[in-house]
Amino acid sequence: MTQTLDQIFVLAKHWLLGFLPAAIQPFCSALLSVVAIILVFATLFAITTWLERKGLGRMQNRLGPNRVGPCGLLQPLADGIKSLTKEDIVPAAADHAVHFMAPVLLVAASFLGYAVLPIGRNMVLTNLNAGVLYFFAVGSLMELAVFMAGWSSRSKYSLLGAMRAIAQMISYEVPLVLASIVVILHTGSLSTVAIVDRQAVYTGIWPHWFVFTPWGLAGFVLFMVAATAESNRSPFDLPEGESEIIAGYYIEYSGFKFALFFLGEYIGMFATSAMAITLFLGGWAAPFSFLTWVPSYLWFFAKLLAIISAFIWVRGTLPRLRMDQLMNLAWQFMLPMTLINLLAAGVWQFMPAGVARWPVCAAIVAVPFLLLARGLKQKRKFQLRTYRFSQ
Amino acid sequence: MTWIVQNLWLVPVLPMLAAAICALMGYRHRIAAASLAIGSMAISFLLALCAFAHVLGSHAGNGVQTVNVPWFQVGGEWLKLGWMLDPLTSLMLLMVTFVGLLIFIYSVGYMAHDDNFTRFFCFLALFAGAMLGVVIANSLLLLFMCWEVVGLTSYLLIGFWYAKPEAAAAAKKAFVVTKIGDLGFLLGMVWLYEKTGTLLFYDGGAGCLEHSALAHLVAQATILGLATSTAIALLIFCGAAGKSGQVPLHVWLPDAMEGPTPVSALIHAATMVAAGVFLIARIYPLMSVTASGSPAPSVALEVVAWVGATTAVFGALIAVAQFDIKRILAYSTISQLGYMMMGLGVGGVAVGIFHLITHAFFKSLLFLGAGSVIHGCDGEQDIRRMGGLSKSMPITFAAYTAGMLALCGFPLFSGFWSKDDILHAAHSWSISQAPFYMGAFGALLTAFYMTRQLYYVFAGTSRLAELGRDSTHLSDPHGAAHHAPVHPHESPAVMTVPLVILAAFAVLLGFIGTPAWPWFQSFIDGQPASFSFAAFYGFGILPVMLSSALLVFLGLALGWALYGRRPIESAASSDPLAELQPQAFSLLGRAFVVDALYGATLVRLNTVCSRISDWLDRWVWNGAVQAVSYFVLALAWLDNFFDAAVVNSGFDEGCESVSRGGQALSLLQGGQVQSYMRIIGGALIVLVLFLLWGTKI
Amino acid sequence: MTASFTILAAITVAGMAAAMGLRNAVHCVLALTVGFAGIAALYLQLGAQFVGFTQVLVYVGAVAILAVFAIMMTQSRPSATPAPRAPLWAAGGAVAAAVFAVLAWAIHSNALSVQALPPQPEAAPSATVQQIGDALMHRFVLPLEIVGLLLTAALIGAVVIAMGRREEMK
Amino acid sequence: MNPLQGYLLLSALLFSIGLAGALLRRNAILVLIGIELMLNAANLNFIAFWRYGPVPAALTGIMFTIFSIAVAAAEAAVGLAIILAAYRHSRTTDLDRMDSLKG
Repeated sequence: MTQTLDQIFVLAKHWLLGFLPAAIQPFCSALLSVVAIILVFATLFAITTWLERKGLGRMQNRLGPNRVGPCGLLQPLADGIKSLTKEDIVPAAADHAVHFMAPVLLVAASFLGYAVLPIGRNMVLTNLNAGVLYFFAVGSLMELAVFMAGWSSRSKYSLLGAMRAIAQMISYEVPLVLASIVVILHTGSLSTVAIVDRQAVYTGIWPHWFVFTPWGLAGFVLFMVAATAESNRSPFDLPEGESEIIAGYYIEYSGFKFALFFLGEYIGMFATSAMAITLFLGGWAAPFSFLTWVPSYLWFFAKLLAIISAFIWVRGTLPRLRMDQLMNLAWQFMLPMTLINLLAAGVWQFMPAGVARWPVCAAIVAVPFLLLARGLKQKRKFQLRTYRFSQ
Repeated sequence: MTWIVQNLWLVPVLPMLAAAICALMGYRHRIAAASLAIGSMAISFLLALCAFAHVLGSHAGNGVQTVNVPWFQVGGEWLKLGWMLDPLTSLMLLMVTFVGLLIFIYSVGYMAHDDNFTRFFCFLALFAGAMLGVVIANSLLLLFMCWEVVGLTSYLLIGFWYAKPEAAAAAKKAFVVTKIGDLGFLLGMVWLYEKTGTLLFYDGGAGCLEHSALAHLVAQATILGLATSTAIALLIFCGAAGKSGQVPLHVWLPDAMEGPTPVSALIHAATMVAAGVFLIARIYPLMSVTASGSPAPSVALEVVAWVGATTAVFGALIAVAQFDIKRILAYSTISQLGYMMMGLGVGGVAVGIFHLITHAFFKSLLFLGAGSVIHGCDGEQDIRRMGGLSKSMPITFAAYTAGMLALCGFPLFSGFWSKDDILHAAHSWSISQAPFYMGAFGALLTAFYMTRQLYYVFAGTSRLAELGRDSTHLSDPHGAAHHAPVHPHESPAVMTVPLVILAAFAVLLGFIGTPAWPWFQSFIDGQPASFSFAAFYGFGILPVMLSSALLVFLGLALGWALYGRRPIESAASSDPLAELQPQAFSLLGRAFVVDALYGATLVRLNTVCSRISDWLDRWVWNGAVQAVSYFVLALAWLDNFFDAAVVNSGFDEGCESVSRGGQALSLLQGGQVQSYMRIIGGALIVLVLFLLWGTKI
Repeated sequence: MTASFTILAAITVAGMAAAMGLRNAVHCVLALTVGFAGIAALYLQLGAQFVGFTQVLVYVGAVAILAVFAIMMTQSRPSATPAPRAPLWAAGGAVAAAVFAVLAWAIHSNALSVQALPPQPEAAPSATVQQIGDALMHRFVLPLEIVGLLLTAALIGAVVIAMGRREEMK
Repeated sequence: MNPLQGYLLLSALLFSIGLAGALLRRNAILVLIGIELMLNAANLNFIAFWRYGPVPAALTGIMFTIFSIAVAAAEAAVGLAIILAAYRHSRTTDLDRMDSLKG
């Protein structure tokens, strides 16, 4: 019974495919999966916008949306209708073709990553041999889309926003990839399915999630920080900082294209969060062995929602960074820490299994962290800030 | 092969590594540099102890243990390097690391105010590493390489205060003079390689110090009827003489005292100058080999003995009339090195090396004591201006006295036993008795000049404040800044503790090699030692011992009579000896005018030669050249006519066409990248076509 | 000569031709990404998955972005560049065309290599990430180290060159 | 036509396009891009030879391409940095105007 429940979507797909001629079955199978993924995550996007506005409102001592539908639940629908019916304004000087392609490419690129994310047991679009590499390769397409949006608008604000966004994304891509390499080092595979399978085993009732190892914990934290920056979310949301450059690279967009940018950003965020889950939090694996009867996809989405809530929480809590602080964090803190974490993972690999490697690896991660944090703090000099380029 | 033999290379490499790290460190990391150097030295010392224990354990059996590694290939031959462990090596390792360690520690105090502290320790550590390399080398080539590094560090350290012109000049002099000797060394080495095809000392029967090679060498004769082995040995001895300051090449050693005092102690008393002696001991089989059946000592050893004896007396004589505290010790060192050479020449390895070891301890003690005195007197080096220091520097005084007595050969002190060993060997030498008498005379002189120095420095009242101190005389920069009256003070513990340790050794070390218990000698020779008082009554031992003791007492008494009975009143008053024999004293004071002699002979000869060349050049060759030139000039007139009329016009035409061609070609070099690329593309087309066409054929 | 190959080749050639032919430099780079992606797709079609994704990551994600940055930083004011002189233009074009002609002829005429080939394998030979990693760590470890060194040197060199002198930054 | 020949032809075409770009464009950045294109064409050749070559198990073609990509990335970074430096000096990226060694 639990087996069937767990595999219900897979079985349904196979049942549906049975009606089709064998020649087009593989194509239709992929098409079905793609449609399902797009629908599910678009819905999740709608829910998340509601959740975010509601949650932020409560944190800021407001009510949040509460007019459309019960508890404002239909607010995303209303927003969607609004943006669809608005006039699509394109600046006269804009490069029309590129201006049009940018949001499309962004959304497409952000959806591409889901091809290798295992949403549940046996529920993955393709099990690529180099899955993690594929994910990051596709992620780099988003930078191009951002640039296209910023450049084609022919507006200073959007160009500045795009430059900021690209600089930030490139800078944080390095720690993002390096933080995930520890997992690859441990599993010896770039396949996401293999990575999740390695974590879906239990000692007693406890799972073998990588986040429960010293290097895994550090890797997870680093990955999440880098992911926050990668998806341009607060406190790293300089590219679209309202108080400085209004909305960054998509300032010149309106109506449905604007909504597409929003969608793309959120979908990208979900994808990175899902990658974090896959790499560190055991993917669809249940947190305790006695809970394995709960269908695997439910666990996946529970974890995803938890991470999204954490994102919202962080956004409501932390102030925005300055550009130089942002860059310094990436190159002076994140990069060395990821490298040290890599070292810790290597040591973990080569030490004999046992209790001894726990404190050793923990020390390898924790001691440099303390030293580095102290050093960076001490280096800070408080003085009149000079603006090198603007004067 | 045990662990220590396999890893003996660590002993020299560790200090070298420390030197490399020090060289990369900034000037401000003083503590790190010092602790690195001292730490590496301490580890080397421990390793040397291990090596010593290992040799001690495997005493009776295999004498020499070697590890050889191929270095690179020349033609069909592998050039090999390697290291070895035998009693001689182990003892030298122990001595160098131990004395070095103490001197390193001492330097921390002595150089505390110097700006280039880090550089100093870098050089010191490099020196120690190279010296240890010399000691463990099992290949003449490796030994030579380390030898040269030792020479380099000596140069660097003598010229450590290179801002002083004297120091820079002294460094240059030391370098050049030792290189003269090294040239001989190199020639000998090349010759040896040519003859034997190997430079390894011991290589399981194939080494150049082993029987087959030596028999081969001794069988061949060269010019003057010398055996090849003798000629090579003498050439190598040139290098040893240069490094150890033997008579014709000794001039650099006194000047080398311009370096910091720990350097003088480490390099120019204890270790580096002993390297020459060590070298002779190392190649002793080559030095001593004779045609089979002939009982007489080899010619090479005879030369060594005579040079040594001459140097021993020579140095001691000069030392009598010096006023610089370090120069006295320097000449004393020359004299003692002469003793060592003489010991090697007349007695053998054990005799020379025993004196080397004891000398290393008491001479470094004396130098460090002198350094402590100089430090205490704020850079003063002239013994006429010292005096009365026994009260203000009691520890230094006690240690210095112990060293001085050991140097003099006062009975039961270490120097006594080792010097006595040499005298005894000289006494029973088969060629001549003269070295024995020269050695005995040297012993008398040694006791005399050391007494003189002791009285000048420590007895009486302080004369430091008397004369206006001329800053040009200052050799140490410690006190250069202030001219306030100086109060002599005792040095810090980091300097006195090494002194005390060395003093203990200076007193006691001799007991490992007394005639009654010749442990040292038998250890070097690889035989078990036995203890018997009866040995004292052996052939000629007791008379020699008694007579040398008598001579020492005589020397001490003479010194006391001249300098101790009547305290020296002022720094300006002249030396009592100078009053007795003013001419002889001034001759000695100018060091037998060897430097001047070199100036008068070699340099003058050079000048005369160049004068003659100049005259020849000016009148003979020039006249001939002028005559030829007039002839050529005449030809040139003719040629010019031909040239201008016939060749030029044609050539001009040619030039212009070349120029036009160049202008046309320069269009290709327009600085336009893309035009270059077009040409490359064209070339690619041609290449592909060529390849296709080529395959078709 | 399958349909997928034809389509991918057409896309790639179109992208590359556009990249080299368009007037606006930014459009050029955008077209270039299409070409790069096409080449990556060709790699995938040939069974070289790892190389294909690396191609996307490096060329689309890094080189193209870098080029775009460089264009943005060097075109602060639109400069009216006159078209190149016609003879030179023609010469360059002729060289390129001749190179293609010669290469194509070489590929066609050189029957030797085609005969020497083994019968065409139906499935692509396997080149999993594991195999590539093993090869990199064993047989090709020295080149790997050298490339690492080269990348480090290039990183430092690029930073130093692009940073310029201090005075200029003020 | 042999599939290998198809890839080789495509690669030759791409190479020629890159060469044409490098020869004809006057913007230094685009010239650099043309050179990158030629490198890519060569890479495609390697992969094709690996796929259809006699010993695909040796992975030589793949390795060559991986190293080539790494080197090309380094080349692009340094090349663009040099172009930036040259631009800062001469205020132009026009290759025709960057023809003097002096100044």
